[in-house]
Amino acid sequence: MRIHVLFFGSLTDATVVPDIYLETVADTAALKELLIQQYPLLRTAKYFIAVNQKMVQENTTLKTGDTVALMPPFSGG
Amino acid sequence: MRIHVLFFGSLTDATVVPDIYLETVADTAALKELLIQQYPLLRTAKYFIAVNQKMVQENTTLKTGDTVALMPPFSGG
Amino acid sequence: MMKEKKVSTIFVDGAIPAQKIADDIQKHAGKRDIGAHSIFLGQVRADEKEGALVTAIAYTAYEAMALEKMMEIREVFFTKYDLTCMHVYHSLGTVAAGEICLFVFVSSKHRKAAMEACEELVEVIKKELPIWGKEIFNKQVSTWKENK
Amino acid sequence: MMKEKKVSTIFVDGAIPAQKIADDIQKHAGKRDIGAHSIFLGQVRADEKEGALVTAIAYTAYEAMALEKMMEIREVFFTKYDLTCMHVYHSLGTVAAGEICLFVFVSSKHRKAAMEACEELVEVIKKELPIWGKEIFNKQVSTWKENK
Repeated sequence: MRIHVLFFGSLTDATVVPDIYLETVADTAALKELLIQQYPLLRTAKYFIAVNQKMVQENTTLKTGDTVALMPPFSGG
Repeated sequence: MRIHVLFFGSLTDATVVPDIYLETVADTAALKELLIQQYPLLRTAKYFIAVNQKMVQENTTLKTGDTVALMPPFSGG
Repeated sequence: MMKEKKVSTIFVDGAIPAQKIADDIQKHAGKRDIGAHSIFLGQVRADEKEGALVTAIAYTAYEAMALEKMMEIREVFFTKYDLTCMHVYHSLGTVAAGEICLFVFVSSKHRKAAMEACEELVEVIKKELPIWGKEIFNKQVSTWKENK
Repeated sequence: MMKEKKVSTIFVDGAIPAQKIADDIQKHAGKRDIGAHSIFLGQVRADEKEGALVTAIAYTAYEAMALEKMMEIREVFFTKYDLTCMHVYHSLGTVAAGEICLFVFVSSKHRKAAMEACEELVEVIKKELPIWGKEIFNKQVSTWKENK
Protein backbone atom coordinates (compact mmCIF):
# COMPACT_ATOMS: atom_id res chain seq x y z
CA MET A 1 0.00 0.00 0.00
CA ARG A 2 1.26 3.36 -1.01
CA ILE A 3 -0.44 6.74 -0.57
CA HIS A 4 0.79 10.05 -2.02
CA VAL A 5 0.21 12.96 0.36
CA LEU A 6 0.42 16.55 -0.89
CA PHE A 7 0.77 19.69 1.27
CA PHE A 8 -0.29 23.10 0.03
CA GLY A 9 -0.12 26.75 1.00
CA SER A 10 0.75 27.56 4.60
CA LEU A 11 0.89 23.84 5.50
CA THR A 12 4.30 23.61 3.87
CA ASP A 13 5.53 25.94 6.65
CA ALA A 14 4.84 22.97 8.99
CA THR A 15 5.93 20.13 6.72
CA VAL A 16 8.77 21.83 4.84
CA VAL A 17 8.42 19.22 2.08
CA PRO A 18 5.63 19.59 -0.53
CA ASP A 19 4.69 15.89 -0.51
CA ILE A 20 5.44 12.47 1.02
CA TYR A 21 4.63 8.83 0.30
CA LEU A 22 3.14 6.68 3.08
CA GLU A 23 2.68 2.93 3.47
CA THR A 24 -0.21 1.36 5.37
CA VAL A 25 -2.75 3.96 6.33
CA ALA A 26 -6.37 2.86 6.62
CA ASP A 27 -8.29 6.07 6.19
CA THR A 28 -8.07 9.87 6.28
CA ALA A 29 -8.62 9.98 10.07
CA ALA A 30 -5.63 7.69 10.63
CA LEU A 31 -3.64 9.72 8.12
CA LYS A 32 -4.31 12.94 10.07
CA GLU A 33 -3.09 11.36 13.31
CA LEU A 34 0.01 9.99 11.61
CA LEU A 35 0.84 13.37 10.09
CA ILE A 36 0.47 15.19 13.43
CA GLN A 37 3.06 12.82 14.93
CA GLN A 38 5.41 13.55 12.05
CA TYR A 39 4.67 17.31 11.82
CA PRO A 40 3.43 18.59 15.23
CA LEU A 41 2.63 22.05 13.81
CA LEU A 42 -0.17 20.48 11.74
CA ARG A 43 -2.18 19.90 14.95
CA THR A 44 -3.50 23.47 14.99
CA ALA A 45 -3.60 23.94 11.23
CA LYS A 46 -6.95 24.49 9.46
CA TYR A 47 -7.26 22.50 6.25
CA PHE A 48 -9.54 20.63 3.88
CA ILE A 49 -8.80 17.16 2.52
CA ALA A 50 -9.17 16.02 -1.07
CA VAL A 51 -8.81 12.38 -2.10
CA ASN A 52 -7.95 12.00 -5.78
CA GLN A 53 -8.88 15.66 -6.34
CA LYS A 54 -12.34 15.36 -4.78
CA MET A 55 -13.07 17.13 -1.51
CA VAL A 56 -14.05 14.78 1.32
CA GLN A 57 -15.80 15.91 4.50
CA GLU A 58 -16.18 12.54 6.27
CA ASN A 59 -13.51 9.99 7.19
CA THR A 60 -12.64 8.19 3.95
CA THR A 61 -11.04 4.78 3.37
CA LEU A 62 -7.76 4.94 1.45
CA LYS A 63 -6.37 2.44 -1.04
CA THR A 64 -3.09 1.97 -2.86
CA GLY A 65 -2.45 4.65 -5.43
CA ASP A 66 -4.66 7.28 -3.80
CA THR A 67 -3.50 10.89 -3.72
CA VAL A 68 -4.50 12.83 -0.63
CA ALA A 69 -4.16 16.60 -0.60
CA LEU A 70 -4.15 18.74 2.55
CA MET A 71 -5.31 22.21 1.61
CA PRO A 72 -5.63 25.30 3.81
CA PRO A 73 -8.37 27.84 2.90
CA PHE A 74 -7.93 29.03 -0.67
CA SER A 75 -6.56 32.49 -1.40
CA GLY A 76 -6.40 32.77 -5.16
CA GLY A 77 -7.48 35.81 -7.13
CA MET B 1 -34.91 86.93 -30.36
CA ARG B 2 -33.03 83.97 -31.73
CA ILE B 3 -33.31 80.31 -30.68
CA HIS B 4 -31.05 77.51 -31.87
CA VAL B 5 -32.97 74.25 -32.38
CA LEU B 6 -31.11 70.94 -32.70
CA PHE B 7 -32.53 67.67 -34.07
CA PHE B 8 -31.02 64.31 -33.16
CA GLY B 9 -31.27 60.65 -34.08
CA SER B 10 -34.34 59.53 -36.03
CA LEU B 11 -35.80 63.09 -35.92
CA THR B 12 -33.39 64.09 -38.68
CA ASP B 13 -35.31 61.69 -40.94
CA ALA B 14 -38.22 64.16 -40.55
CA THR B 15 -36.27 67.43 -40.57
CA VAL B 16 -33.45 66.48 -42.95
CA VAL B 17 -31.38 69.35 -41.49
CA PRO B 18 -29.55 68.84 -38.15
CA ASP B 19 -30.45 72.28 -36.78
CA ILE B 20 -32.30 75.53 -37.49
CA TYR B 21 -32.46 79.04 -36.02
CA LEU B 22 -35.85 80.54 -35.12
CA GLU B 23 -36.99 84.09 -34.30
CA THR B 24 -39.84 84.85 -31.88
CA VAL B 25 -40.96 81.75 -30.10
CA ALA B 26 -42.35 82.15 -26.58
CA ASP B 27 -41.89 78.74 -25.06
CA THR B 28 -41.27 75.05 -25.80
CA ALA B 29 -45.00 74.36 -26.38
CA ALA B 30 -45.14 77.07 -29.06
CA LEU B 31 -41.90 75.72 -30.50
CA LYS B 32 -43.35 72.22 -30.86
CA GLU B 33 -46.40 73.57 -32.74
CA LEU B 34 -44.21 75.65 -35.02
CA LEU B 35 -41.97 72.69 -35.81
CA ILE B 36 -44.92 70.42 -36.65
CA GLN B 37 -46.08 73.00 -39.23
CA GLN B 38 -42.63 73.07 -40.73
CA TYR B 39 -41.93 69.30 -40.46
CA PRO B 40 -45.28 67.38 -40.43
CA LEU B 41 -43.53 64.06 -39.73
CA LEU B 42 -42.59 65.38 -36.27
CA ARG B 43 -46.24 65.17 -35.18
CA THR B 44 -46.00 61.46 -34.42
CA ALA B 45 -42.37 61.46 -33.32
CA LYS B 46 -41.49 60.55 -29.71
CA TYR B 47 -38.86 62.87 -28.24
CA PHE B 48 -37.52 64.61 -25.14
CA ILE B 49 -36.64 68.31 -25.01
CA ALA B 50 -33.52 69.81 -23.47
CA VAL B 51 -33.07 73.56 -23.05
CA ASN B 52 -29.43 74.54 -22.76
CA GLN B 53 -28.50 70.89 -22.19
CA LYS B 54 -30.95 70.38 -19.32
CA MET B 55 -33.92 68.10 -19.80
CA VAL B 56 -37.28 69.87 -19.36
CA GLN B 57 -40.57 68.05 -18.74
CA GLU B 58 -42.92 71.05 -18.45
CA ASN B 59 -43.53 73.87 -20.92
CA THR B 60 -40.54 76.20 -20.60
CA THR B 61 -40.16 79.88 -21.51
CA LEU B 62 -37.47 80.54 -24.09
CA LYS B 63 -35.17 83.56 -24.35
CA THR B 64 -32.67 84.82 -26.90
CA GLY B 65 -29.59 82.64 -27.12
CA ASP B 66 -31.26 79.47 -25.83
CA THR B 67 -30.42 76.15 -27.44
CA VAL B 68 -33.28 73.69 -27.63
CA ALA B 69 -32.56 70.05 -28.45
CA LEU B 70 -35.19 67.56 -29.65
CA MET B 71 -33.99 64.09 -28.72
CA PRO B 72 -35.61 60.72 -29.45
CA PRO B 73 -35.04 57.88 -26.94
CA PHE B 74 -31.31 57.26 -26.49
CA SER B 75 -29.66 54.22 -28.02
CA GLY B 76 -26.00 54.45 -27.15
CA GLY B 77 -23.86 51.55 -26.00
CA MET C 1 -7.12 58.57 -1.42
CA MET C 2 -6.47 60.50 -4.62
CA LYS C 3 -9.48 60.41 -6.89
CA GLU C 4 -9.10 61.16 -10.55
CA LYS C 5 -11.82 63.58 -11.57
CA LYS C 6 -10.52 65.47 -14.57
CA VAL C 7 -12.98 65.84 -17.43
CA SER C 8 -12.16 64.89 -20.98
CA THR C 9 -14.02 63.67 -24.02
CA ILE C 10 -15.51 60.21 -23.97
CA PHE C 11 -15.90 60.04 -27.73
CA VAL C 12 -13.73 57.99 -30.05
CA ASP C 13 -13.90 58.27 -33.83
CA GLY C 14 -15.08 54.88 -35.13
CA ALA C 15 -14.47 51.52 -33.44
CA ILE C 16 -12.49 51.29 -30.18
CA PRO C 17 -9.30 49.30 -30.86
CA ALA C 18 -8.28 46.46 -28.49
CA GLN C 19 -4.91 48.18 -28.24
CA LYS C 20 -6.51 51.21 -26.57
CA ILE C 21 -7.91 48.91 -23.90
CA ALA C 22 -4.48 47.33 -23.33
CA ASP C 23 -2.86 50.77 -23.13
CA ASP C 24 -5.40 51.93 -20.55
CA ILE C 25 -4.87 48.82 -18.43
CA GLN C 26 -1.10 49.29 -18.69
CA LYS C 27 -1.43 52.90 -17.46
CA HIS C 28 -2.88 51.57 -14.20
CA ALA C 29 -0.11 49.02 -13.64
CA GLY C 30 1.78 51.40 -11.40
CA LYS C 31 -1.18 52.18 -9.13
CA ARG C 32 -0.53 50.07 -6.09
CA ASP C 33 -3.76 50.81 -4.24
CA ILE C 34 -5.86 49.23 -7.01
CA GLY C 35 -6.97 45.66 -6.35
CA ALA C 36 -9.63 45.23 -9.01
CA HIS C 37 -10.48 46.45 -12.50
CA SER C 38 -13.92 45.83 -13.94
CA ILE C 39 -14.23 46.34 -17.69
CA PHE C 40 -17.27 46.26 -19.92
CA LEU C 41 -17.03 46.22 -23.70
CA GLY C 42 -20.02 46.67 -25.97
CA GLN C 43 -19.59 45.03 -29.37
CA VAL C 44 -21.80 45.53 -32.44
CA ARG C 45 -23.78 42.37 -33.18
CA ALA C 46 -24.67 41.23 -36.70
CA ASP C 47 -28.36 40.85 -35.79
CA GLU C 48 -30.81 39.64 -38.38
CA LYS C 49 -34.02 41.62 -38.82
CA GLU C 50 -36.61 40.63 -41.40
CA GLY C 51 -34.05 38.84 -43.51
CA ALA C 52 -31.49 41.66 -43.47
CA LEU C 53 -28.23 41.53 -41.50
CA VAL C 54 -26.80 44.42 -39.43
CA THR C 55 -23.40 45.21 -40.90
CA ALA C 56 -22.66 48.31 -38.79
CA ILE C 57 -24.09 50.91 -36.43
CA ALA C 58 -23.62 54.62 -37.13
CA TYR C 59 -23.45 56.58 -33.85
CA THR C 60 -24.26 60.25 -33.36
CA ALA C 61 -24.50 62.22 -30.10
CA TYR C 62 -25.37 65.56 -28.57
CA GLU C 63 -21.73 65.77 -27.59
CA ALA C 64 -21.74 68.84 -25.34
CA MET C 65 -24.70 67.56 -23.32
CA ALA C 66 -23.27 64.03 -23.13
CA LEU C 67 -19.99 65.34 -21.70
CA GLU C 68 -21.79 67.50 -19.13
CA LYS C 69 -24.00 64.55 -18.16
CA MET C 70 -20.91 62.33 -17.90
CA MET C 71 -19.38 64.82 -15.43
CA GLU C 72 -22.48 64.59 -13.25
CA ILE C 73 -22.42 60.79 -13.45
CA ARG C 74 -18.75 60.76 -12.37
CA GLU C 75 -19.56 62.86 -9.31
CA VAL C 76 -22.40 60.54 -8.34
CA PHE C 77 -20.33 57.40 -8.80
CA PHE C 78 -17.28 58.64 -6.90
CA THR C 79 -19.61 59.55 -4.03
CA LYS C 80 -21.55 56.31 -4.11
CA TYR C 81 -18.65 53.87 -4.64
CA ASP C 82 -15.09 53.71 -3.31
CA LEU C 83 -13.43 54.03 -6.72
CA THR C 84 -9.89 54.81 -7.75
CA CYS C 85 -10.55 55.53 -11.43
CA MET C 86 -13.43 55.52 -13.88
CA HIS C 87 -13.13 55.80 -17.66
CA VAL C 88 -15.81 55.71 -20.34
CA TYR C 89 -15.30 55.71 -24.11
CA HIS C 90 -18.03 55.59 -26.74
CA SER C 91 -17.71 55.46 -30.50
CA LEU C 92 -19.05 58.10 -32.86
CA GLY C 93 -19.48 57.40 -36.56
CA THR C 94 -19.60 53.96 -38.10
CA VAL C 95 -18.70 50.81 -36.16
CA ALA C 96 -18.83 47.53 -38.10
CA ALA C 97 -20.38 44.34 -36.71
CA GLY C 98 -17.82 42.56 -34.52
CA GLU C 99 -16.12 45.83 -33.49
CA ILE C 100 -16.22 47.54 -30.09
CA CYS C 101 -18.37 50.66 -29.59
CA LEU C 102 -18.34 51.07 -25.78
CA PHE C 103 -15.48 50.73 -23.29
CA VAL C 104 -16.22 51.18 -19.57
CA PHE C 105 -13.29 50.82 -17.16
CA VAL C 106 -13.73 51.06 -13.39
CA SER C 107 -10.98 50.48 -10.82
CA SER C 108 -11.15 50.13 -7.05
CA LYS C 109 -9.30 48.79 -4.08
CA HIS C 110 -11.81 45.93 -3.79
CA ARG C 111 -13.64 43.84 -6.36
CA LYS C 112 -17.18 44.42 -5.11
CA ALA C 113 -17.08 48.18 -5.64
CA ALA C 114 -15.44 47.83 -9.06
CA MET C 115 -17.94 45.27 -10.34
CA GLU C 116 -21.07 46.90 -8.92
CA ALA C 117 -20.07 50.36 -10.15
CA CYS C 118 -19.22 49.03 -13.62
CA GLU C 119 -22.55 47.26 -13.95
CA GLU C 120 -24.54 50.30 -12.83
CA LEU C 121 -22.45 52.61 -14.99
CA VAL C 122 -23.23 50.64 -18.16
CA GLU C 123 -26.97 50.96 -17.42
CA VAL C 124 -26.67 54.69 -16.70
CA ILE C 125 -24.70 55.30 -19.91
CA LYS C 126 -27.37 53.58 -21.99
CA LYS C 127 -30.20 55.37 -20.22
CA GLU C 128 -28.83 58.88 -19.71
CA LEU C 129 -26.29 59.77 -22.38
CA PRO C 130 -27.77 61.47 -25.49
CA ILE C 131 -26.29 59.06 -28.03
CA TRP C 132 -28.10 57.44 -30.93
CA GLY C 133 -27.25 54.40 -32.99
CA LYS C 134 -28.56 53.78 -36.49
CA GLU C 135 -28.37 50.18 -37.64
CA ILE C 136 -27.01 49.76 -41.15
CA PHE C 137 -28.16 46.64 -42.97
CA ASN C 138 -26.74 44.69 -45.87
CA LYS C 139 -29.90 45.34 -47.91
CA GLN C 140 -29.99 49.11 -48.31
CA VAL C 141 -32.23 49.82 -45.32
CA SER C 142 -31.41 51.20 -41.89
CA THR C 143 -33.34 51.69 -38.65
CA TRP C 144 -32.75 53.67 -35.47
CA LYS C 145 -31.89 51.61 -32.40
CA GLU C 146 -33.85 52.03 -29.19
CA ASN C 147 -32.53 51.07 -25.75
CA LYS C 148 -34.74 48.83 -23.61
CA MET D 1 -25.14 28.62 -31.03
CA MET D 2 -21.58 27.29 -30.97
CA LYS D 3 -20.25 27.15 -27.43
CA GLU D 4 -16.55 26.99 -26.83
CA LYS D 5 -15.88 24.28 -24.27
CA LYS D 6 -12.36 23.08 -24.91
CA VAL D 7 -10.22 22.68 -21.80
CA SER D 8 -6.82 24.22 -21.44
CA THR D 9 -4.65 25.49 -18.64
CA ILE D 10 -5.69 28.58 -16.77
CA PHE D 11 -2.25 29.19 -15.32
CA VAL D 12 0.15 31.86 -16.44
CA ASP D 13 3.75 32.06 -15.25
CA GLY D 14 4.08 35.34 -13.31
CA ALA D 15 2.03 38.50 -13.93
CA ILE D 16 -0.58 38.63 -16.70
CA PRO D 17 0.54 41.22 -19.27
CA ALA D 18 -1.94 43.86 -20.54
CA GLN D 19 -1.00 42.75 -24.05
CA LYS D 20 -2.46 39.29 -23.41
CA ILE D 21 -5.77 40.94 -22.53
CA ALA D 22 -5.69 42.99 -25.74
CA ASP D 23 -4.85 39.90 -27.79
CA ASP D 24 -7.76 37.97 -26.27
CA ILE D 25 -10.18 40.84 -26.96
CA GLN D 26 -8.89 41.06 -30.53
CA LYS D 27 -9.50 37.32 -31.04
CA HIS D 28 -13.21 37.93 -30.41
CA ALA D 29 -13.47 40.83 -32.86
CA GLY D 30 -14.70 38.57 -35.63
CA LYS D 31 -17.46 36.97 -33.54
CA ARG D 32 -20.56 38.74 -34.76
CA ASP D 33 -23.03 37.20 -32.32
CA ILE D 34 -21.22 38.76 -29.31
CA GLY D 35 -22.76 41.96 -27.98
CA ALA D 36 -20.99 42.26 -24.64
CA HIS D 37 -17.69 41.39 -23.01
CA SER D 38 -17.32 41.58 -19.24
CA ILE D 39 -13.76 41.52 -17.95
CA PHE D 40 -12.45 41.35 -14.40
CA LEU D 41 -8.80 41.93 -13.56
CA GLY D 42 -7.32 41.27 -10.13
CA GLN D 43 -4.28 43.40 -9.36
CA VAL D 44 -1.86 42.93 -6.46
CA ARG D 45 -2.22 45.77 -3.95
CA ALA D 46 0.69 47.19 -1.97
CA ASP D 47 -1.22 46.78 1.32
CA GLU D 48 0.41 47.87 4.55
CA LYS D 49 0.34 45.42 7.46
CA GLU D 50 1.95 46.26 10.77
CA GLY D 51 4.30 48.74 9.20
CA ALA D 52 5.43 46.44 6.38
CA LEU D 53 4.38 46.89 2.75
CA VAL D 54 3.29 44.07 0.43
CA THR D 55 5.72 44.09 -2.50
CA ALA D 56 4.44 40.91 -4.20
CA ILE D 57 2.29 37.82 -3.86
CA ALA D 58 3.71 34.37 -4.60
CA TYR D 59 0.99 32.06 -5.94
CA THR D 60 0.95 28.26 -5.80
CA ALA D 61 -1.85 25.88 -6.77
CA TYR D 62 -2.95 22.26 -6.81
CA GLU D 63 -2.89 22.55 -10.57
CA ALA D 64 -4.49 19.26 -11.60
CA MET D 65 -7.39 19.73 -9.19
CA ALA D 66 -7.84 23.39 -10.14
CA LEU D 67 -8.11 22.50 -13.84
CA GLU D 68 -10.62 19.72 -13.13
CA LYS D 69 -12.65 22.09 -10.94
CA MET D 70 -12.50 24.75 -13.64
CA MET D 71 -13.99 22.27 -16.14
CA GLU D 72 -16.91 21.67 -13.77
CA ILE D 73 -17.37 25.42 -13.28
CA ARG D 74 -17.44 25.95 -17.07
CA GLU D 75 -20.18 23.35 -17.45
CA VAL D 76 -22.26 24.97 -14.73
CA PHE D 77 -21.83 28.47 -16.15
CA PHE D 78 -22.63 27.54 -19.74
CA THR D 79 -25.80 25.85 -18.48
CA LYS D 80 -26.80 28.71 -16.18
CA TYR D 81 -25.97 31.66 -18.45
CA ASP D 82 -26.33 32.27 -22.19
CA LEU D 83 -22.60 32.70 -22.85
CA THR D 84 -20.59 32.71 -26.03
CA CYS D 85 -17.13 32.37 -24.43
CA MET D 86 -15.54 32.19 -21.01
CA HIS D 87 -11.82 32.47 -20.25
CA VAL D 88 -9.99 32.44 -16.93
CA TYR D 89 -6.29 33.03 -16.34
CA HIS D 90 -4.52 33.03 -12.98
CA SER D 91 -0.88 33.71 -12.20
CA LEU D 92 1.45 31.19 -10.61
CA GLY D 93 4.73 32.30 -9.05
CA THR D 94 5.57 35.85 -8.05
CA VAL D 95 3.41 38.82 -9.05
CA ALA D 96 4.64 42.25 -7.95
CA ALA D 97 2.35 44.90 -6.44
CA GLY D 98 0.64 46.80 -9.25
CA GLU D 99 0.68 43.78 -11.58
CA ILE D 100 -2.29 41.64 -12.70
CA CYS D 101 -2.77 38.16 -11.20
CA LEU D 102 -6.30 37.26 -12.37
CA PHE D 103 -8.00 37.75 -15.75
CA VAL D 104 -11.63 36.70 -16.17
CA PHE D 105 -13.22 37.23 -19.58
CA VAL D 106 -16.88 36.44 -20.27
CA SER D 107 -18.70 37.14 -23.54
CA SER D 108 -22.37 36.95 -24.38
CA LYS D 109 -24.95 38.17 -26.83
CA HIS D 110 -26.40 40.49 -24.16
CA ARG D 111 -24.80 42.56 -21.42
CA LYS D 112 -26.81 41.19 -18.47
CA ALA D 113 -25.61 37.61 -18.92
CA ALA D 114 -22.00 38.71 -19.46
CA MET D 115 -21.88 40.92 -16.37
CA GLU D 116 -23.75 38.59 -14.02
CA ALA D 117 -21.71 35.56 -15.09
CA CYS D 118 -18.44 37.48 -14.72
CA GLU D 119 -19.30 38.65 -11.23
CA GLU D 120 -20.35 35.19 -10.06
CA LEU D 121 -17.35 33.59 -11.74
CA VAL D 122 -14.90 35.79 -9.83
CA GLU D 123 -16.51 34.72 -6.54
CA VAL D 124 -16.46 31.05 -7.52
CA ILE D 125 -12.79 31.22 -8.55
CA LYS D 126 -11.82 32.71 -5.19
CA LYS D 127 -13.91 30.23 -3.25
CA GLU D 128 -13.43 26.98 -5.15
CA LEU D 129 -10.07 26.91 -6.93
CA PRO D 130 -7.21 25.42 -4.87
CA ILE D 131 -4.84 28.35 -5.24
CA TRP D 132 -2.83 30.02 -2.49
CA GLY D 133 -1.18 33.41 -2.30
CA LYS D 134 1.68 34.24 0.03
CA GLU D 135 2.19 37.94 0.63
CA ILE D 136 5.80 39.04 0.39
CA PHE D 137 6.69 42.13 2.42
CA ASN D 138 9.48 44.66 2.13
CA LYS D 139 10.70 43.72 5.63
CA GLN D 140 11.72 40.07 5.28
CA VAL D 141 8.45 38.62 6.50
CA SER D 142 5.63 36.95 4.59
CA THR D 143 2.12 35.72 5.44
CA TRP D 144 -0.39 33.49 3.71
CA LYS D 145 -3.44 35.25 2.30
CA GLU D 146 -6.94 34.06 3.17
CA ASN D 147 -10.03 34.76 1.05
CA LYS D 148 -13.01 36.30 2.83
